[in-house]
Amino acid sequence: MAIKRGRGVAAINYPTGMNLGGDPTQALVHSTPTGNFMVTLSSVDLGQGMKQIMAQICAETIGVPTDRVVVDTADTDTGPHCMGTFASRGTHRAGNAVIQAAREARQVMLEVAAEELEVNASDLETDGQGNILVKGAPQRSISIFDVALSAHFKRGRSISGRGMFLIPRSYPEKETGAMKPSTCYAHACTVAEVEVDDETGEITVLTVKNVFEIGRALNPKMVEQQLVGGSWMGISHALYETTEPYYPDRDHGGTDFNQYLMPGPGDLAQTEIIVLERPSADGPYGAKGPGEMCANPQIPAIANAVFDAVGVRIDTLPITPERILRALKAQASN
Amino acid sequence: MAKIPVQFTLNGAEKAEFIDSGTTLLHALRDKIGDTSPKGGCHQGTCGACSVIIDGELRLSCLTLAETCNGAAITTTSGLSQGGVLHPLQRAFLDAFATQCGFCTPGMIMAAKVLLDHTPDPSRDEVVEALSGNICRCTGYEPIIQAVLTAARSNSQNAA
Amino acid sequence: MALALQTFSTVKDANAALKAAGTRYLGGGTLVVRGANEGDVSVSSLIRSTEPALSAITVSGDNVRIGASLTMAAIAGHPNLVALARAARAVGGPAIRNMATVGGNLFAPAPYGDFTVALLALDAIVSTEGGEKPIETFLAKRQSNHAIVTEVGFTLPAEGLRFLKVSRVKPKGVSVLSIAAVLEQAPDGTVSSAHIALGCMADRPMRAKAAEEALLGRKLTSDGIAPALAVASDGTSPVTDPIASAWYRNEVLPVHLGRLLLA
Amino acid sequence: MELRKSYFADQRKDDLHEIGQPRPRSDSPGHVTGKTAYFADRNFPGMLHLKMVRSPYHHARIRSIDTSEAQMHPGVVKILTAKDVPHNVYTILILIQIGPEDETVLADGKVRWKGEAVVAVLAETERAAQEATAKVKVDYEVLPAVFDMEEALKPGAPVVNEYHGRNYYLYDSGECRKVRFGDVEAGFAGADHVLEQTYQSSPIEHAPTETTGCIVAPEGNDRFTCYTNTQAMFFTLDNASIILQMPGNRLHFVGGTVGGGFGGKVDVIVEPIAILGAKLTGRPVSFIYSREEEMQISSPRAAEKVVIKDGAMKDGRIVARKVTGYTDAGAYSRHSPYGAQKGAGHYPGPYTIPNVWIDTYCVYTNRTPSSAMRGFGVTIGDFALEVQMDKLARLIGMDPLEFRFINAYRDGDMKAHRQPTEGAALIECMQEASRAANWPVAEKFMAMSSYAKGA
Repeated sequence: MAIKRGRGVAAINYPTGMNLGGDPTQALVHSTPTGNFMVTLSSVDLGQGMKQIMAQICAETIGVPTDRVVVDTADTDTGPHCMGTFASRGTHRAGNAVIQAAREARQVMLEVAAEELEVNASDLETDGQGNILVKGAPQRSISIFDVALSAHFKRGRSISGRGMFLIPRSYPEKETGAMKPSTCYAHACTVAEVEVDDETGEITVLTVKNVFEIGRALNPKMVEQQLVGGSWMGISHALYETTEPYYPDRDHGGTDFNQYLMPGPGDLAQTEIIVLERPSADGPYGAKGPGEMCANPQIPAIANAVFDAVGVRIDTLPITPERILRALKAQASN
Repeated sequence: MAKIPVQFTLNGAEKAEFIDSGTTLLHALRDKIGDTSPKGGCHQGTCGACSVIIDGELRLSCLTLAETCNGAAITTTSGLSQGGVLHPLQRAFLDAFATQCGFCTPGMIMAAKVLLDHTPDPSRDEVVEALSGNICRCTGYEPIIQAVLTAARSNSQNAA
Repeated sequence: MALALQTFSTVKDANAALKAAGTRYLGGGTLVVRGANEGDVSVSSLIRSTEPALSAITVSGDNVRIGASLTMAAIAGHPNLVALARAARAVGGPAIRNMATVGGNLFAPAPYGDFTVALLALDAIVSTEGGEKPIETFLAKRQSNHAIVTEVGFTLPAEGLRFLKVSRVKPKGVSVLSIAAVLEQAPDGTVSSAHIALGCMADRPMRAKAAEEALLGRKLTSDGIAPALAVASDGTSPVTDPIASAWYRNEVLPVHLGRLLLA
Repeated sequence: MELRKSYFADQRKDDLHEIGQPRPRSDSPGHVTGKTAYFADRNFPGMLHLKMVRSPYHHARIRSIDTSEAQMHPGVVKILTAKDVPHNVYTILILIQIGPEDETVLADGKVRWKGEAVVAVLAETERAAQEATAKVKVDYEVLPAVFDMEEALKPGAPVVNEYHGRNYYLYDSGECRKVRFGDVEAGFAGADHVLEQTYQSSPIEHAPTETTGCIVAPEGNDRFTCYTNTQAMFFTLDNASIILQMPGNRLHFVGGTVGGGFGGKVDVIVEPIAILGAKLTGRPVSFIYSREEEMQISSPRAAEKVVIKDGAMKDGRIVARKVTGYTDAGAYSRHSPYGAQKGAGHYPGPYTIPNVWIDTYCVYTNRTPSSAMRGFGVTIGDFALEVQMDKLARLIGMDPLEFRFINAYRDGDMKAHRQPTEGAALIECMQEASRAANWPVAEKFMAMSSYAKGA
């Protein structure tokens, strides 16, 4: 028996947002009488943390701490339209809509504050802690709490804003395929190291080192969640997953989590994540969509590592022990 | 068909319900008693989302008939925090960012609790084994493993 | 008909109830309740018995009798059953092991039934109200068995039970295959007795008779076991399922058997 | 995780208050206490359970459907067949003008994949619904089925879907989405090495821990509230409105807290029929996929076949790349025509190649319709591209990582689909990977930048 080791690399890019655009998302932002802010959307949180990220984007734009923002989403009676949570579009599209809505609300907030402080709105700034200050004279300030009260009960102003973000739809040119699939791309490069048992074809992924360029890590811990989970799913796709193990033969499809194979907690590769940030020109605070691309580069990196280890190419996914063993036997008989 | 009575304690409180014979504990908890913390992810015993603790043992409520639990002491994740204070495991899951969609979380916490109840200072391998019946599709498991190890450490520090 | 559970204090009464159409015995629920949840409407009445003997473990000397209601967790944690702990722990995750029973495992279709593979290597005796049967005979006709299995009995192996489960997912995955072996060696190290049982190499656990014979008189060295490995797949008809194909199971059986024997 | 702030620091403001901060997630306390409410954590008095009678055949004509015995089964409240669905033939991308309508909500006259929904049974309990589904009698005439994309594209293959009339999707550009850039044949002719390879995948399931489903409650005023785990609220609402021929203002969708999606909850499958059930019975209806349904009935990621032919020079430059991609849509379109053409926009990958030819096909076979999944239209293509890159590097005799630097796109480079590259960062990712993995490359590659040459 021999355990053989190999490593492989892959580099990829991934578009942010629905292919060819044409996928609008709206947001509404308003303040409560005490200066908390409501973001109203119809975007869906699948577990990636859309609600939290929208709160942080709104908070940054208005100039308040995140815990003063509440996100109310996915009730079609109250939330304005969103195309949906898919295609790495949630943060990018909804984030831009929230920024636009929050900017409009912020402008009203500053106007009310300006009236209270008897200065021009353009001379005001927020401190991020819930206060509005006169630029260069921070001792002249008013809390957003007081501004909201004033707006509601004294000045009759609605501190609110509307946001809409749409990348106009691109139609591919029939003959040349000229088109604009996306406005920004995330990037990745992964190096994977594997061990292959040349008697059984069993593969162990020892390490994956992932470098991801994602525009901007809006919340680094939440980005890490997605990238770590995505890297796991990439490994899973490479080696385990299919609903039709004998494709195109339709038989023997798994119907449960015992038969549908994914790496268990005892199969985890040592995973390293490095993040680069090249802000995208049209991303909210430069963000791109990291959620999908992070699961892609591990697959070819592992395929290449398997070749490096045992000298056989598995060009069919998933790279199962059976496929490796068959290839090794074919190699031996040649 | 006539309903049959079942009686057990749930998170320390007496519960008595009339149910249809053959009702799973998962359905009884969720639909009759209103504790929706155990989740139905498969109803096959392959995902662990419905895990509860019955008389100190980890069980799958989707494969357990409620009427076999008469007189039992049942614990679910909804009963872990006391007076608004999170259980160390819940705290650790939060701090480790070990939840994404959250659907597997209550079952994971049940599995981890049984482990720590019996093995206060587990090795990584013991944590992995304890969580092995619970599927997570979002996190890649590592943050969950780290959360359980952290909770164990904080427990032992509190005890010391 | 809605599903209903009937509980009897004696095996005798439960057996009587099982004669009715649409009934099935409820052990740990991992097979039967799952079936009901998944829409198997052929069963409308679940029967169980709370007779204490079903949950008893008796160890006298090397002789062991295990009640059919004993769970995998109970066996894995029993101080006198250390030899079986590895096989019991091979079943499911922690929650499943707290539920799955010895009796139920006897009926688990491939790729399940790893514990039964161990019982087969041990040449266990399976008891029902009607009497006792060698496990091999019992397994051959298990689908027509309608009497409640009450206990299994076997002799603890002097030189231990070798057990190996190969799965794609760790630490809890269903079997590509499993192997259990009970060997006795003469003072010179040659094999004097061999019982080898295989899981997933047919629709139910089976004995590797040709490999057993080929091991007799041989030493547990690479050369010594080579003839046994060469015939390891004789008589197998492995399942093809989402975990692995029959081809793969047959190809790697000798590899894993070799590793188990040399371990 | 490490943030490497040294890259692109000139393009970034790092002095923000909330952005870039690892704030705790507002939803996590609900998750760890089991208090987060998912759609199924609601229970309505009198709720009915919907179970589907599904096709046991891959391809068959339906001669007749007899629901009389099932109708009589205790606990059954309503049985729905194709004739009960107001607009039974639909396609979800019709909302963005991608037709034709090619799928039935409930099978009408024919089934095209094993597992296709034929009859919906609504009953007081799940068990009663399960028992009644077993009593629905469907008489099928089994038809020849086709599973292999190559076979499906051959003349004389069984036609999977009559609404297309052929086993591929017809784009405005013809049988495939095309990209033509430069002269690919001239590129091959002048290349030192030419390599053509084929890559293949099989369907992959999203496998979220929470299965697809919804609960619909009549509001009592001819409006219906649909608690759902869809990934797209209005997309689902608007499609349901079309299928049910019901004005959108009668529909109220509530969701947004989902137990994992990964692209698997963008089909509009459970909501319309459950709303119809609620409308026709006046009672709340629950339709939640079993795990088996989630694994084998819900759309998977499509199987793909990718053929890549490359021409490369001894110095490592790729001078021509031809990609032919096939997406196995299964029996119906759902999102697949869009996914196949997303591939056309993605190839030839993040590399600058002067001569490119791309054809991507969306092919119909008699299997579970595929749809979107994390990495839609790209994941399998990236596998193919990046294994091909490894093979090319070895063929030329170059280090695989250095080979990628030579071809990596940079700002301003023209892509095959005729968009100038903006915001590239592939080079920097590879530089960092070289360091992190201790995979050294020549100094000139470590000195490269994604910024436009001369900028």
